[in-house]
Amino acid sequence: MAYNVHDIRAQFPILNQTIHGHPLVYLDNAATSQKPLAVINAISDYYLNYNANVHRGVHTLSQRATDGMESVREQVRAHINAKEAAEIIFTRGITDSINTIAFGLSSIVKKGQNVVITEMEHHSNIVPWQMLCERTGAELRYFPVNAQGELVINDVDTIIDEDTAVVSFNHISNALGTINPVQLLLKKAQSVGAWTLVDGAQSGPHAMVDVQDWGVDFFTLSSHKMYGPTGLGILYGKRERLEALPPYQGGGEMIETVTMEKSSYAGIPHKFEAGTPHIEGIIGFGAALTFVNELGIENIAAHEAELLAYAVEQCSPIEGFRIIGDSMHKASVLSFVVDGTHPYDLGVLLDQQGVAIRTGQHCTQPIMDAFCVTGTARASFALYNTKEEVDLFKAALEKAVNMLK
Amino acid sequence: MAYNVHDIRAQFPILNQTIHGHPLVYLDNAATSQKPLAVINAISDYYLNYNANVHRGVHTLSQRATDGMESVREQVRAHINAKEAAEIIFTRGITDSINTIAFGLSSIVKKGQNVVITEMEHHSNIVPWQMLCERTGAELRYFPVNAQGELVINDVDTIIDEDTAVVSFNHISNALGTINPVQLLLKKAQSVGAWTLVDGAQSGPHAMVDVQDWGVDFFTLSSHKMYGPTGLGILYGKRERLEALPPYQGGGEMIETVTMEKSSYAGIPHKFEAGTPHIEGIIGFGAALTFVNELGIENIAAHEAELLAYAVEQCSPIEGFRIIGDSMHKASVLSFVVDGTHPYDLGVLLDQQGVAIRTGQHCTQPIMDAFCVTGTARASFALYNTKEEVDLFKAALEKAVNMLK
Amino acid sequence: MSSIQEKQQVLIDDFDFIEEWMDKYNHIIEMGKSMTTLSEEEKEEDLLVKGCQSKVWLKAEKKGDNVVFKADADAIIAKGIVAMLIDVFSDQPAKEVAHADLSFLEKMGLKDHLSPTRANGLMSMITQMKYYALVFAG
Amino acid sequence: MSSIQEKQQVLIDDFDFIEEWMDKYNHIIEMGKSMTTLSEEEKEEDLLVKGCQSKVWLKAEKKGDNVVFKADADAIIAKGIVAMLIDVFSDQPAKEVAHADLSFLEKMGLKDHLSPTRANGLMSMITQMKYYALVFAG
Ligand SMILES: Cc1ncc(COP(=O)(O)O)c(C=O)c1O
Ligand SMILES: Cc1ncc(COP(=O)(O)O)c(C=O)c1O
Repeated sequence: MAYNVHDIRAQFPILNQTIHGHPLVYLDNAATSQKPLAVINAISDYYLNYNANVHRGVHTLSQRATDGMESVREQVRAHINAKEAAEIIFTRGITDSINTIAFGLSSIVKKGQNVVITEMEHHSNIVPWQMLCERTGAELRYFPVNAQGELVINDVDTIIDEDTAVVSFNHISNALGTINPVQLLLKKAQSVGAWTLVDGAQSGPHAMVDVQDWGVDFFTLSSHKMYGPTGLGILYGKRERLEALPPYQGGGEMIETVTMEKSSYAGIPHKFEAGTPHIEGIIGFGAALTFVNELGIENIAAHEAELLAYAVEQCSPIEGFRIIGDSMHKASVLSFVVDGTHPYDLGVLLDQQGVAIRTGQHCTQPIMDAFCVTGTARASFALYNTKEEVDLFKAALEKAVNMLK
Repeated sequence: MAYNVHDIRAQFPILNQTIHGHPLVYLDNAATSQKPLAVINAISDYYLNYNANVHRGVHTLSQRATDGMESVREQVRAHINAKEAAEIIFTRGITDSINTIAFGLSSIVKKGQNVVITEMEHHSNIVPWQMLCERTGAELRYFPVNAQGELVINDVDTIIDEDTAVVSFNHISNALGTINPVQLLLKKAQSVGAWTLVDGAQSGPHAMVDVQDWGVDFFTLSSHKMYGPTGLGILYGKRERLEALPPYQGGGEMIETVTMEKSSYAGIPHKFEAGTPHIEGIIGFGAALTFVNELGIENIAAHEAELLAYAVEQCSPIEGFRIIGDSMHKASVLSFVVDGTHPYDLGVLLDQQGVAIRTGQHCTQPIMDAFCVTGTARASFALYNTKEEVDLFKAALEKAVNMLK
Repeated sequence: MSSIQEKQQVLIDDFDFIEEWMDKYNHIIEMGKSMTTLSEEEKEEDLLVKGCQSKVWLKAEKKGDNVVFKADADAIIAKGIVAMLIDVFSDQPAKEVAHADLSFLEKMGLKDHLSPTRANGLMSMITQMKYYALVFAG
Repeated sequence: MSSIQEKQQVLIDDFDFIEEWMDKYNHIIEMGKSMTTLSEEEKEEDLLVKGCQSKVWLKAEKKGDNVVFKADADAIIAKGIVAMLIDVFSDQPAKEVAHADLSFLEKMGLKDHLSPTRANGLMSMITQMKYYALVFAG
């Protein structure tokens, strides 16, 4: 099946609008993606036909809602090739997933041990570990980044050592687009027996992941970045690792029995799913996964790679244009500055021309500091973007730069 | 404006279906409510027109989404009469809200102090406090419940004492329907300087609450029980109380600056809103609030009270029918057993006749234990239910009881 | 046709014969009422099948190559369902029980009425039976 | 008409006169470029206006009953916006600044283009100005 981006765009009515009199060019996909009709319709369909609270209801709507939710759990399992559906936990987002694990490790990580992240992490993969280190007295370490925006891993053996308790890093950087050498890092982490977590915020929409092949302990995805609804994250965890952790939140669904004196907890996944789940979001995410898999992530990634290469080629001649993060291994993200202009000004003037990009620190302040920039402008591509949009982006950028210089 | 339930039902297409060949009678509203078209359309409208990530985006869609989200924050503020919008925090649900506070109090509550709840709490207002007590060594106390399902508060002065650090209880019980004497309990709690939290899961859809009038520190609502989307809760907190608590989760949005060494946190509400918010849910919840306020909560409550009284009258003659929780002050919930039958059997046979009720412990095991029942059958009413539905419920119940005896 | 399959076919035919679902439930209730139950002492905590809203106790014994089930429940429909399962699977070769095909549930139309969710425990009961059978089969 | 209102009207008229929004931005940029800025030493951490994506420093001084503002920013559009605000509010009676009506922003069409969200900081700048004015007004 040929990749027909114009047919695909018909599934995203939001793209068909004008902003300040110009056709919308949406290039803020790394922040959040737009949703296909299949997802919007799945949400409506849920509320129009079978909305109910799940799990403990014997009535038909409750069973339909439960079946819907649980079949998405199975769908996610298959998507990332987890061993069993019980290893798939529904969370509020990646931030929630990582906090769940970092909290759970509070009495497992000890003073004298260390937690290893990288300099290019999103704040949600930094702050929870800083908090963990504060609670436990463990040390926070990180892999630095070179001028290409790649991890410097020569020193891997001094950074990850016998005292490393946790290694957590992103697969693909939202600020730079760099695809990190996951398996190499995991192998090293596993060799010292560390707990491992991979932040898949940016892998979800762009790359296939096989968690068993990786052998990673925890892997997390964000629905809203993968064409699904807001308010939902996925936390994969190996059964034995999840079972070794205490529950995070207390409440309904996650307990076996409760008396005023004591509660005993349910097994996974329920132990980590306190409260009424985001049922609608789960159903919508199922539709998003189906949509993505019908197109094929490899096809999507190839399309995006083409756009990225084209954008680099088109924009490079602009005077002062400087890419932040130009690794050979990149996905979908064009982070840049134009010398003599401020990213914020670029963002405002591009918006005036209908082009939506993100500007600022992208919740990755340390890597901005490392590159000595206050922020970047970031165009990020999704399955529905086109070369014509790259042309519009480039023309708008040129115009903005001319106004600002 | 007269309360026209048939016009109202037209806003809930889900109600217009048959289950096992019978018209659906949805009486599981205390578990979750159905959503009016206004909410479903607000969600579609968001994804069709202005979906984007919020707060840090300078482009138009991001600003529209941010404006949409922030205007709902203001709407919620007005709805519960909070002092400022910054005191409204968006969470994943009530469970998430209560855990946020119970976690935040970890280093404030001390051994030797006590935490006071009631015997009729939902697990999500029990387990987080058990966990807090385990972390801190504080003692968990509770107000017992009498045969009518009302709190026994004669002993208030021995239960809440000088060492009481926290008092947390629900406004309206989901298991019994009892409306608790909120102000009396709050006054006592405030007199000893305790932190106070009211769980408004069941007040949201049935009662107006003025948090300043109550003077409560924390109050929490659940969107999905108030005709809004799943995956969203509201946590109100007094500014000075919220500021005194440490943040719960670390991540994006909640920080001011991040270096590898240290992070400084943003002010409220952002300090408690790590990660991408459930934007769609927030927008949908705004539409739900508008819908409810147009009808008027007092009108809704009056309608539901009528249904409840009628249902009690209709069902009482059934042999063995016994109401669990028959306080004079009740809202919307009819919890019952029929001697000689098991609630589960009733639930299954009612479902076969199109009637959806909830059966079991309703995540309130301690109060079930107190009433010496393994569970109850629970019919709970919402703004769209009718007397004809009560008739269908009663007929179905009679038939089920006849089959089972 | 194995004995298990024969018994399943009987159930399918019985259910097919009854038209109304309320009557099918009546049939299930009757099966529950006529089931040999456990004595109070036999109802041990660790026999409880997890994931049922009502309490269901399931006991398994080895009898030669066969597995024999006994059960009880505090709700009558749950009792009827477990009685039905015992009718099919009890005193049958453990090996066959462990690997028995479950399409009869669908053929009976039961799956639509008792979806395999947490609440009703149908799947939990079967899983537990198969688990015992697997252990006994070695 | 107060002096503040007059200045607002001038801005409204200027903006009205320019048709294209890109040209209006050019105008904002020009205002930014021609603004008297702060010296490097003056740019103190505690002058930073919170909630702007670019860095905006805002300094206020009392001059009789008036409040005088000086500012700087690292992004030129932010600079232009703060220059515009200074044009309207600087060297005006603190009392009037504190209670000034803000409908001119809407009349300029600015609100649609610079919505009062966290990112652009327009509202943060105004809030900060009003806050200084309120303090000075006593
Ligand atoms: C009284 C009460 N508290 C708390 C909750 C938990 O709410 P949620 O599941 O939305 O977190 C519920 C609903 O189940 C409830 O009825
Ligand atoms: C690499 C990375 N990690 C984590 C996150 C946080 O995801 P969420 O905001 O959905 O919790 C993001 C998205 O902002 C991201 O790009």
